[in-house]
Amino acid sequence: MTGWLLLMATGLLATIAVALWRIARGPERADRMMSAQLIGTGGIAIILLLAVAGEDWAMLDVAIVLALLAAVSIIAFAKSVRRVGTGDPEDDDHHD
Amino acid sequence: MTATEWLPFTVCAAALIGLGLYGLVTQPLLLRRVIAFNVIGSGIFLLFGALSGSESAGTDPVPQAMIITGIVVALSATALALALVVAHAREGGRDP
Amino acid sequence: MSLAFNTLLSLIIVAVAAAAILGRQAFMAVVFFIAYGLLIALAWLRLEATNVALAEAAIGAGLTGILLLVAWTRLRALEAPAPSPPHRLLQVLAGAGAGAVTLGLLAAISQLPAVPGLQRDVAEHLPVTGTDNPVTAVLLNFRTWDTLLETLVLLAALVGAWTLTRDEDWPGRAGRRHRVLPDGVLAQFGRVLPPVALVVGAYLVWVGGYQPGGAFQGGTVLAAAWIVAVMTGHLPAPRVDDRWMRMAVLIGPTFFLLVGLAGLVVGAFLYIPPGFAKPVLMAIEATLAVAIAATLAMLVFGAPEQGESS
Amino acid sequence: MIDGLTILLTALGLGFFAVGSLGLVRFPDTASRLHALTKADNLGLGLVALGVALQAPGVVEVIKLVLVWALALFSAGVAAQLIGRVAARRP
Repeated sequence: MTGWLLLMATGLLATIAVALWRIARGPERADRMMSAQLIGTGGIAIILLLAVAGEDWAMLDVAIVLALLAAVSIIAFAKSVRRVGTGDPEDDDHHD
Repeated sequence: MTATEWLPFTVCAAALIGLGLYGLVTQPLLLRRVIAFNVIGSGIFLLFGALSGSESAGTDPVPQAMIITGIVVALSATALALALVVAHAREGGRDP
Repeated sequence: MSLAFNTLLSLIIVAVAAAAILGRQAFMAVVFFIAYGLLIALAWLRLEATNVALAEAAIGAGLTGILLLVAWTRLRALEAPAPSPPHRLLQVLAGAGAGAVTLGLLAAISQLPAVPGLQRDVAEHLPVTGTDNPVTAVLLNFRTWDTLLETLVLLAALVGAWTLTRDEDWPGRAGRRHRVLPDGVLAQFGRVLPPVALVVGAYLVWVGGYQPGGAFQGGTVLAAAWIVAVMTGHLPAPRVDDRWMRMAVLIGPTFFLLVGLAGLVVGAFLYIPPGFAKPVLMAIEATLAVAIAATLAMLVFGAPEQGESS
Repeated sequence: MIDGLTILLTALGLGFFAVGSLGLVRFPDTASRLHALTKADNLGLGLVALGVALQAPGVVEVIKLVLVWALALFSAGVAAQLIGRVAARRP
């Protein structure tokens, strides 16, 4: 079982490596940020597998923290879309 | 956990320190020098952590605590450095 | 299988670091660094250091990435002139020097004698420290000096960032004013996330007493709650001369110093008598978490710049 | 029996992640990559979390797993909307 879980975790690492290629490639900033998000989700899945494999359930807290802070960095990214950096990407009335 | 299984992280940490040093010296953009500085820092932490494990008695909490302290100090330095980079650009300064 | 996983992870970490350092675009470097922090957190889990993984996930991957994104946005708006790349010779020399450092480190490591760690000593004295988490015991009892000075470093960084304020902006609200559509997706996000972060942050501070967690990890998540509330326009950032904010920032180091001075009465500076250790440590954890949350959030908000945003 | 289910679910989860990252590489434009990605990786995480939940020693761990997945789903949904707008309106 442990071997299987680690095998799955290694497979997830490989998918992360693929997403890294898209960060490098772009072309849009949205592509790069999206790939970072896939890496985040994949990393969280790896942590869940490692928690079972190592029977160390405190690792789940690391997964929660990562999921929370990934959400915060998405807000920071959404802010960075406009040059001003403090607005709302949905706000079409205030072009800058 | 055997020493062999941690060996990749030891090599990885040494490589990170070298990479970070190279970036710190050659990178013309100040923002990216801050990133290089952080890579050096995490490389040093990783080296410390990877070397502190032993086969029998489990992990050593003293390096762990010192690394957590180091992570917080690195964040403080990063926050101040980024504030300086932004202030430098605000005053119209060219990067050196 | 374990070795294969660790090897692949190490390779990916080095590749990501190289991309963040050597690539051309600044934004790409920032995104790579965010991914890098996550991968380093995974490495800490493999090194059986869950406490460090938590700190790295919250601080290294999370907050540092947010600071970089915010700084990148500011720099783009300021349109700083592009610097010229360094001389070819410097690149070659730096490459040779960096390579020598890496190889030298590896050579030195291979010569290291195997020494037993301090885990046995820590385990032996754990009962008198007032906590069951050995890392918390080291941070708040065995090596209290480190932790006290660390909180002062955080404070110094905040003061340093504030000194960069222009005269006409002082003392205003921290950072710039955020403007968000009241019923947009971003505002919705800002309603859901802070309560969850508050609960998770408080939980992490609490469990730091007996399992991975603690004031630094929990405080960072609490800071995230505040940062989200401000960035999504639900709360204004506090003024830099706000009394409550300043009390929150100072309560951690102040309480810590008071404990240290009280220790002087019964023995030595920062000595915590075993009988009082548990309540004292819990109080230190709680006050530190509040101070860390406030300081980190203020560092992300930045020095007052409200004049520009209108 | 339960172990078998965990093996099946984690394998399925990995499959979805693989499909997601394949889409990230193969699809021609930002908008379609966004679509492929947000669905595939969150389904993948859900399946892995389900497989892991079967091995959980207590209710607390299951609650944490649900929280992790809910957070990931929620922020992926929001990110898809916000990033989608950015992709739709190239500056």
